[in-house]
Amino acid sequence: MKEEVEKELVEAIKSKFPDVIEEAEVLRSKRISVTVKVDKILEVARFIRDELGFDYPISAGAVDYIKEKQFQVIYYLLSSKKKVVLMLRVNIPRDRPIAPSLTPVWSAMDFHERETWEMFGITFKGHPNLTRLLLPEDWEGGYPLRKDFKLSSKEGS
Amino acid sequence: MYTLNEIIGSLTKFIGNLWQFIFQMCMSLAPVLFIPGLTFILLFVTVVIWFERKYLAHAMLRMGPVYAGRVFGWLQCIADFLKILTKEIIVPSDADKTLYYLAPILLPIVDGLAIAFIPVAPDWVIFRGFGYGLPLFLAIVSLGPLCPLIAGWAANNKYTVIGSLRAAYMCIAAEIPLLLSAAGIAILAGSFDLVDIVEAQSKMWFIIPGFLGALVFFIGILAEAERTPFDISVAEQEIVFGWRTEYSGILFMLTMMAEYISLLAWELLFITLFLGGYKGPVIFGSPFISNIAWVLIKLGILTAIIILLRTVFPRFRLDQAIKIGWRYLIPLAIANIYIAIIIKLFFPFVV
Amino acid sequence: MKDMIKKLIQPFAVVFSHVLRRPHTIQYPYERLVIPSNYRGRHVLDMEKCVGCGVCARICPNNCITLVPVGGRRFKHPQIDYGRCSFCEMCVRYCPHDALSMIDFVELSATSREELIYPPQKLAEIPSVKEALPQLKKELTVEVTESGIRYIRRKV
Amino acid sequence: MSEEPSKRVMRISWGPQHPMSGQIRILVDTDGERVLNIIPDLGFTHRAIEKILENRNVVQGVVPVERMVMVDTANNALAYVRAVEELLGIEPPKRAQYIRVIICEVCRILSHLYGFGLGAESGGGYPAVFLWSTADREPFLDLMERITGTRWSYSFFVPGGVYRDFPDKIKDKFLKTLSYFEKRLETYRRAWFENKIFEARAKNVGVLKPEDAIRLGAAGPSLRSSGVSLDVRKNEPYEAYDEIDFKVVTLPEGDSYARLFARYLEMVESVKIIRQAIENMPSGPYRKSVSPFKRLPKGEAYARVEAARGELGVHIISDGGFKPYRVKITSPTLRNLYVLSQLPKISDILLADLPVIMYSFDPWYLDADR
Repeated sequence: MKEEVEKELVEAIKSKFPDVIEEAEVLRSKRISVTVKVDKILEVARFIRDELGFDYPISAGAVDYIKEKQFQVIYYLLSSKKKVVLMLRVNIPRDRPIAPSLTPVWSAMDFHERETWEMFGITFKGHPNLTRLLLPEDWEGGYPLRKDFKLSSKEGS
Repeated sequence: MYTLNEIIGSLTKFIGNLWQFIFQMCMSLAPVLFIPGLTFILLFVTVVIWFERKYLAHAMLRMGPVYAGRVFGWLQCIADFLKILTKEIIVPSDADKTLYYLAPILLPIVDGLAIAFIPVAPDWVIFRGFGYGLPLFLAIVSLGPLCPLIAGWAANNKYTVIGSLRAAYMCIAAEIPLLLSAAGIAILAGSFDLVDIVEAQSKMWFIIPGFLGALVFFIGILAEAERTPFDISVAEQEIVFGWRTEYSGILFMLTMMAEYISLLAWELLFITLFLGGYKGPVIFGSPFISNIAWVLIKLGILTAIIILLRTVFPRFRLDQAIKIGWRYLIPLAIANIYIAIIIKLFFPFVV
Repeated sequence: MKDMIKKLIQPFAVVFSHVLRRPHTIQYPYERLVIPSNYRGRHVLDMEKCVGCGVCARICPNNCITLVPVGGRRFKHPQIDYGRCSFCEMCVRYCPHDALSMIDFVELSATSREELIYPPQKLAEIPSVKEALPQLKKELTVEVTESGIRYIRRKV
Repeated sequence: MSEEPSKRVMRISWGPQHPMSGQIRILVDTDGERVLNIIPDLGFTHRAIEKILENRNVVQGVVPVERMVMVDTANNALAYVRAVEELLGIEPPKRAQYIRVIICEVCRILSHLYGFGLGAESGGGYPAVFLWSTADREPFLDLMERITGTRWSYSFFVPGGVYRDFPDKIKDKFLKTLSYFEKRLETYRRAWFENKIFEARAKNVGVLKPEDAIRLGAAGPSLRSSGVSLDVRKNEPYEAYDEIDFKVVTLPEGDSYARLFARYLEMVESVKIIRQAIENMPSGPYRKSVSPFKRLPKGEAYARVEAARGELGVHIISDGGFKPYRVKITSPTLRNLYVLSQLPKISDILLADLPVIMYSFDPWYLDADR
């Protein structure tokens, strides 16, 4: 297994932000996962974009860990030079779902953050236009991708 | 006191006169009713729509109309016509009702009236226009573009407004070159009378000395009759159906008919100005039938070419089309006038 | 200039070459493509093989299979709601006794949703195209040659 | 969302009831013919596929995933299947990998033919190419019918391999179809890409510079036609792509014409890939059995696949249950629609350019909405 590039990147992040990074690991070749504390995510994001070259935003999503009572927001990023995918994760408490928006860093996260907002109810502070993307404008059924969302009986089986 | 003979004599005379009067009336009405009048217009529209659908279908590897009328679906247009008659006319709630109804009724009338000036045989013209057929034709046809403008405004829809403004832009860009190239022909023929213009082409069709004019005129027709690649005012990819978006039922059919009637009017003028009108070698013996047949043959070929363009070219953008009109067509049309003057002055034996 | 004229003339030639070709249209109720025998069309249930284990109902991604009792039979048998079925073949693949299979029959349209629910008895019948499409006159096969596609028509 | 910004600006609702828009509403602010702002309004075909996948086991999951892009089903299924395989830690047999490559590339051709035909129609008055390309999909659909059993949404890729073997007797027909198709591609080039008016309509329209394409996150051929060579098939070779010789299509221009032409060139490459895959296909097993009724291992897997419209990512997170805990699908069209809304130099765009630019991105709204 040759994962030198990936390891180097992880080391670079770790050494730059030793106390902000909760976890940084190489998942497999071309996949890096970095978990960051909420309050410093913008700084880390800027560093990742400018210094490490993760300039191509792929997507953003979230996971509802209902047992741990937290949401995990995941940003998927790609380095167009090194062709490595980085998953930038941030854990936020489930009862106060507010995270800073990364649109100032990667403007293309716009649509993905809007989608995460309407699907999970995570508010992204600093997002220019946090309105519904996929759901109807008058949707009142709650947040569909949360684990406590009630499905109709037949679909849930 | 009149004798019986006198009474009978005068009655016979009166009936004879009446008969002559009715006959003359009929003869003078015949162009209006048959060719190039109402029947011909309706037939032309039906046949051309059928042909266009069938041709487009085959170019796209489809079959087109098949079932109505069994053989090539020739009854399809009539079936569609009957169907569309039964459709409800839906008027948008905020529309200006009078103008909304007026525009599609006015449009085919305006274009149809212009056909009155076209000769299909030496003395077979509905109205010769006191020797000013050509300018009268152009004057009446130029009323046409007003209708899309009215319709687009009256329907109170964003698409129709954009479509009607596009139609207005296109008409201005197309009509000036059309007028100029027609002027070149008037100079060549030395007359504004369409019959005289046709007669002047007995030596040579004006398409040869006035080639540039013919080119300009042809492109102008495409733009004026909203044909591809200049069907910008009804561009369905952008603005649904342009100024016709809100029309339904019989009103929609009238707007569609108007498109083909204006195509017919302009094509007939093109034939008259450039392709020698009703001139041609005698066929079928009778010179009268021969004249009409020549018009029909030329019309058919010209229409086929125009329809053919629809499968070959995409549509121009508005700015490109206007640029073509102002930057290329007008100079070419002016050049055509110069050529006409030069020919008239120095080589009068040519035409 | 030469390039421009070429680019204006060339499309005409290509379009003309298509006008004279035979259309690709298949006039469906009168003509029908021959469907290969491995096609995933309607299910056929072999009631003798079916033991009512319910694997098909469990694996179905669309929950369109329910097991219903059939009069005079020991086991429950699957009933398929074609309004929900996506013809993914999962039930056929995971049937442990090969009781379900799919055949090359696709004429399933119905006028109501209830008609689309096929009980086991109906699933056990093997349908015939003749009955479903009385208008059918010709069957077609697609043949690719070096020069083009040909539809070979054969009378039924 | 529907108020007009000012009196001077007219906001046109381009879709969803529109001849060319598809299942999307695009709010276009115009000043006369000039476009000021493009606001995509998605969600008309939202089917909550991510939620559905949380309630299906990994074998069932292939079926809804395929329905994301009907013309490009195989690539969608492959992304999901690869994520599942990574999670389960199994590698499909070599023969299965080659069969997957063949079917994915056929799907790419099918998808590009469709998108490319729509691109021709977007220019207006040229629907002939659209119907030709639809007709030319038929021989490929016929082949797929013989291999997988359906014309689309094959449900053919299963975790552990492919469901049926590639019938060797079909090879001849396959190669014949490919050589026929190469001839047809030439026809399209002559009729459409070398059409003067189409060039006038599409060249220098909606130009996307490489740095903008990367910054805005354009995907697939739309990105590569801006000169950025990012292709998952090359960068992160999956299945048998590392054993096949092909080149990544990149064009320097970045305008609408280049985006459409890149699709055309990709079809040419696809034909080459399929030829090689058919020739080099090894014999052997084509499937490892995976039980749908077993617990998944705890963990996560993120698989990327180069679908016809661009990079498609499926991220599966499992908590050790029977069904995935969370499936995140990253679709290319959503990103391309963002690019559309943020096009640089938007004031150069006229209303008539909008469909051309739109369909040069080859959008598939079901893909964006999921």
